[in-house]
Amino acid sequence: MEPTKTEFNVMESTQTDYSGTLMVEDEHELASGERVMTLNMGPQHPSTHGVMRVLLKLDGETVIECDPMIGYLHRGTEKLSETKRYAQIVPWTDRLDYTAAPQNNLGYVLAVEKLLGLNVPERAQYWRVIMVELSRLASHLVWLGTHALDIGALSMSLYTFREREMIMDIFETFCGARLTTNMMEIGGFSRPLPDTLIEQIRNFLRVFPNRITEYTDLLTANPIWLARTKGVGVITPEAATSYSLTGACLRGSGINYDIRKADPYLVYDQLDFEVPLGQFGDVFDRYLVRVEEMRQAHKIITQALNYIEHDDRPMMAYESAYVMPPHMGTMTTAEDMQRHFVWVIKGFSAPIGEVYHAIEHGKGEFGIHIVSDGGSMPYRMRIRTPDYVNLGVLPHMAQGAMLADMVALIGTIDIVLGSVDR
Amino acid sequence: MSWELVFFAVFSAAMLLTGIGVVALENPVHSAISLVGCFINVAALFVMLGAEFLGVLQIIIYTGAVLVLVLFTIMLVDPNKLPAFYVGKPMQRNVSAIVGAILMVELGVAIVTRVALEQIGPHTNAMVDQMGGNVQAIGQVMLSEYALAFEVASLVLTVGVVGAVVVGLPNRLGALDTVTMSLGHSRGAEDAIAAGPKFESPMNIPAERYVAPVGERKVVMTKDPDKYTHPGETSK
Amino acid sequence: MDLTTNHFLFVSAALFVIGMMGVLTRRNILIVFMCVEMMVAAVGISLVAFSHETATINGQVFFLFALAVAAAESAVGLAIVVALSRQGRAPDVEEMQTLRN
Amino acid sequence: MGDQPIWITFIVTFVIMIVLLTSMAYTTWYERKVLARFQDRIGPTRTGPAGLLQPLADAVKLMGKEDLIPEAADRKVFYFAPMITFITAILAAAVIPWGGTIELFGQSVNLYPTDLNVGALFILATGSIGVYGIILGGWSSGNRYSLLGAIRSAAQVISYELILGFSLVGIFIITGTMSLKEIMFRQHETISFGPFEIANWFVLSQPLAFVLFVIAAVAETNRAPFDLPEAESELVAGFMTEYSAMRFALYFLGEYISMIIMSLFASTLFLGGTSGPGADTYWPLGIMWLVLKAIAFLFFYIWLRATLPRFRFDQLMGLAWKVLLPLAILNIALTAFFRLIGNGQVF
Amino acid sequence: MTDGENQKSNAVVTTGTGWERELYYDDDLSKHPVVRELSAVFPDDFLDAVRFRNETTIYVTPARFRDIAMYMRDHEKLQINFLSDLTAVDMLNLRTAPRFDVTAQLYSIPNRVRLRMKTSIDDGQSVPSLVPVFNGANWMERECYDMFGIFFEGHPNLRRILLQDDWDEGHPLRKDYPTRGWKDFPVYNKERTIRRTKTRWTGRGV
Repeated sequence: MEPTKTEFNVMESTQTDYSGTLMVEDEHELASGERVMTLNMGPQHPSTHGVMRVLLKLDGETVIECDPMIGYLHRGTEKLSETKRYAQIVPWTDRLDYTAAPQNNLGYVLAVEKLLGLNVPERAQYWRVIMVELSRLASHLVWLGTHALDIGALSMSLYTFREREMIMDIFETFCGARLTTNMMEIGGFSRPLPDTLIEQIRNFLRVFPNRITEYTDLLTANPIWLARTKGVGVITPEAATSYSLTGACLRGSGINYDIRKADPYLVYDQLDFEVPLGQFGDVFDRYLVRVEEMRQAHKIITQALNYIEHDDRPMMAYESAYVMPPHMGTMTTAEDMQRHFVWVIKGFSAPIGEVYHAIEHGKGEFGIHIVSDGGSMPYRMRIRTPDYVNLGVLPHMAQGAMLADMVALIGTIDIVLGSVDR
Repeated sequence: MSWELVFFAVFSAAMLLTGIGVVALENPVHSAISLVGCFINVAALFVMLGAEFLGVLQIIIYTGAVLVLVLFTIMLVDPNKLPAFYVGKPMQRNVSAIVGAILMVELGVAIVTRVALEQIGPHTNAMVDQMGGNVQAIGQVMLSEYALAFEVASLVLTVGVVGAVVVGLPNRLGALDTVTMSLGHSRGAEDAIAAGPKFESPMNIPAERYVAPVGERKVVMTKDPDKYTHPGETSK
Repeated sequence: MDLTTNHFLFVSAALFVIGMMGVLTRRNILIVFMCVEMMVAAVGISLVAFSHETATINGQVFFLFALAVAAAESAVGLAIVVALSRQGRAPDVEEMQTLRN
Repeated sequence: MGDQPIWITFIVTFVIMIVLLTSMAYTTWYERKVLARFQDRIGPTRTGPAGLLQPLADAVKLMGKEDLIPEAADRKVFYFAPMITFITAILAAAVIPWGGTIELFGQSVNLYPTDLNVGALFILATGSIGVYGIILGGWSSGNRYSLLGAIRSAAQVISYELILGFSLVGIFIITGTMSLKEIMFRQHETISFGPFEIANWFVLSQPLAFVLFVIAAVAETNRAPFDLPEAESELVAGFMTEYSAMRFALYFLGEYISMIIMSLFASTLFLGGTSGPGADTYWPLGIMWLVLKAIAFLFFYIWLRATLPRFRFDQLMGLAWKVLLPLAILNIALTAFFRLIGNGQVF
Repeated sequence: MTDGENQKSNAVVTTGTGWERELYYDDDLSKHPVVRELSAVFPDDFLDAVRFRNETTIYVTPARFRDIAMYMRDHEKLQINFLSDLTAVDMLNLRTAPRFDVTAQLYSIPNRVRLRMKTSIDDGQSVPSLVPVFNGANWMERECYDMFGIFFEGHPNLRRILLQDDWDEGHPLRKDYPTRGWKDFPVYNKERTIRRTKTRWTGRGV
């Protein structure tokens, strides 16, 4: 059955198979003479955001079949975490989506706290929201910069990385590391906040809104950008739901599923923010949705900071047995020192059971599924990363697309190969 | 030995050599390149004869467009389908050589014994310069005496263009042999797309619903998680 | 001795003969095209030589029209070759006897 | 040809050649600096004061690199393909006028290498031969994808060359000649426009042709939104992928020289070349005006590169054939119509 | 995670239509709409339901894994139309009989409800693939096959996704697969261990 191409390469053929391979049989009965070229967008390719190989079957200019081959960055995080204690796994999660480490940390830590049934003090929850929203901005800025660079707007990436530097400095003052932050601990934050942090965040919040308008002035009204993004890579709401897309890919097609609203965690139900939804589900809609998400993240951070700025309550749930006692207590009282010793040597033993907790990561639903057998190490830890599942839609979206659009399609799903390959 | 003779000797020798190159060279692309050289020398001869406009036109039309199309065709045609160089029957080549020689002798005799035509036209070099140059002269003559021929030529050109498009239009699809060029490091078995059992897809796309809304695209903002949870609600 | 029109005529005749031989011997239709264009250019040289000698500019205008027609002709010719190659048939003079595709 | 002895022409041409090559080197530096300023950074500063020796450093680096020729390549054609682009780009400078004839050391010197009365067409001709550099480069590097990349870039250059030619026809109608010297001096006359006198630049009388010309010039030199070959080498394997070191530098520099030539060409045709206050009395001032206009055009090139994303191939060709060509023909018709009115042949 | 937050009230609203969102989170599982529906429609295939940390897990027989998912997706009240995750757990050390637990993490976007559907199979036994129900399952099942060797019958193109296609050393996430892998990498020869060198920064040799 010959895939006829509409103007907006939405597959008109009704028996389109949204699975990995193409409904069109392999021996595609094409008229003789024209050659079907198989092309490798090889692992080391400027616009595959890391190490991914896309095998394309081309008919002249249009893509007939696209098969992303991943696994070049597979480090076996899930297998290794079966031999690590709960607290030792947090640094692993930084390396998943290396552009948004705090969000990965939070996803894991919330899952463990749900397993332990541990309630974190409100101040720590607010600071977690602030750090996660800052990390969402950082990952969206990386996306916007590289996406525009792939399509050709060179200086866009320079502007977005300038803002990202400010966020990196904030992370540096908060937890000492720019990229692999490892900032979330089970139970809250054990160390006091640095004093220049709030003033740094205030500077960033004051400057950021008109920087976003700077990006949109450059791109949204730009006819070449519109020509390259409107009508390209259309995903219909049914396809998005069926392909289990999450995050801006799903909301770009107009389905309202944002875990911060649908299944609120931390203090998101006390914060007032909106969820942007696209109308048509093409590259341009996802671009608009993500830029709007940046504005909403800015709104969330300002509210959270205003609420928590002058609060000095404890940040760690010291009363629970699963948490390391405070440093002063370990030095002075006997049972704190003894508890500290057991915690460090043996770690705590978690209750038997199975837990799945998902958070709204910058790229979609980041879920951790822990099966615990009562020991101090998780029996099985499954990491559901949004990029891995969202990438599954590339073969569907690339059917009938132009070769030059492949870079735009890969950019619009916003993948980072660290979290695709785990 | 006037300068002009030296230049003439150089250009015509180069032209004839490259001309032979077109016929003699085995690889069609090499013969195309030598034809480019030949045409450049022809243009030089035109300029020597005072016809700058024709010289430049020759380069732009022939070398710039027609020959480029010939090169495209040579490159796009499957190399292993080109006919072999030496397939012609040997007798055929010798005959053409003899015919060529005879023709050359006849032309030579005709040229030598011809009587020089006397100057009938007004367009001496001085008058041409006074009119502002070769281009103006051609323009003036072309549109006055040969206006009809000018229109007919444009008609022929349009017919040519339309004919070329109709004949050459590719019907988009075509496939025979796949040639796999791996630019990157190829990992794992070469036949990566294993053909598994094909499966009916769980859901179809109602294609007619998905025509992109024209005009300003806006983002629907919502606070309530229960709204817009079904497909197509935002685009209403 | 100075440069006379005969020189140009000799050179154009030589080029014409080379083109004719190319057309006769070579089997690849694309080379035949090129040789035809060479013959047109050869005729062009003689035309311009005569127009220079008789100081009339008609020769040059005449060649201008010849250029236009030859360009249109080669466009259609190449389109035929491309259409043939799409059907998998070689651009070979011998094989294209009949006009049926 | 010119009425001056041959050796003066050689000297003038030699000087212009030197100026062209150095300005080519410093255009690379200029582009890096301006691109940097657009992107909120400062560009090269290490090499010499404000990075002025950066072109030298680039040249040395490119010389030093190993110059590999792929074994599937057709060695001879691979060898001289980049040279075609480089040489034809420089060839076009032969027609650009830098001024009238001046008295220098008792000799009358024409400030232009030659004055062909088909000058404008000559630049188009060199452009059309430059296409061979791309095609042969792509074909000779052996792999199928650089061939396809080369054919697509060549198709782009050919279709935009057509529009370049058409956009000039308007000017030929007005001035009646193709020689760049006359066109330039035609723009020196002043027309009164309301209270004040302004030079009769063709950009004022031919705005549409100017816009078409600039778009076609940008596309002709494969720059900014039309930089298909550069995107090609990322995506498929543009024709430049197999080239390294010195040969790649030839392509790279050829692009910059054709950028300079197009800027000079545009300023001669539309912005009146050396016309500017004081240019007629004092000839170096005229040259300074021409250089300033060319720099303005180069800034425009770089500005496009910094901001605009890249066209897709089908959009690019669609724009050329469906939008720019009809506009060019419309412009020719309009200019011809007004010229007829001007001559009183209509009313 | 504030536990009580989305459990509106333990007191069950009996009057409602029986499909309110609160019933999904009620401790008395008999009121849970999915449990009620499945035990009515698939009596012998619906094995068990468990509540832990405000989450519901249902156990089904492997044979009807796909049909139950299809039923729940097309049910106009349940509308569980989103497969958020599909994975497997190797229960080698936790129980003897069926070795693997295939877990489908389902979610209903309209009702905003999470549900986990598990089925247990032996090594070598195959599970009906969910690709005809959710296309997202395509890559998830390929990863399950890659990591555990579970064959999903009916999957359009089941082959390895993360490891090389010709990885012949079995399936890494199984419990009997050594963490370091089968090959014994050359152990760094012990005799030439590095002597402690005094460095300028540490002074006392690190």
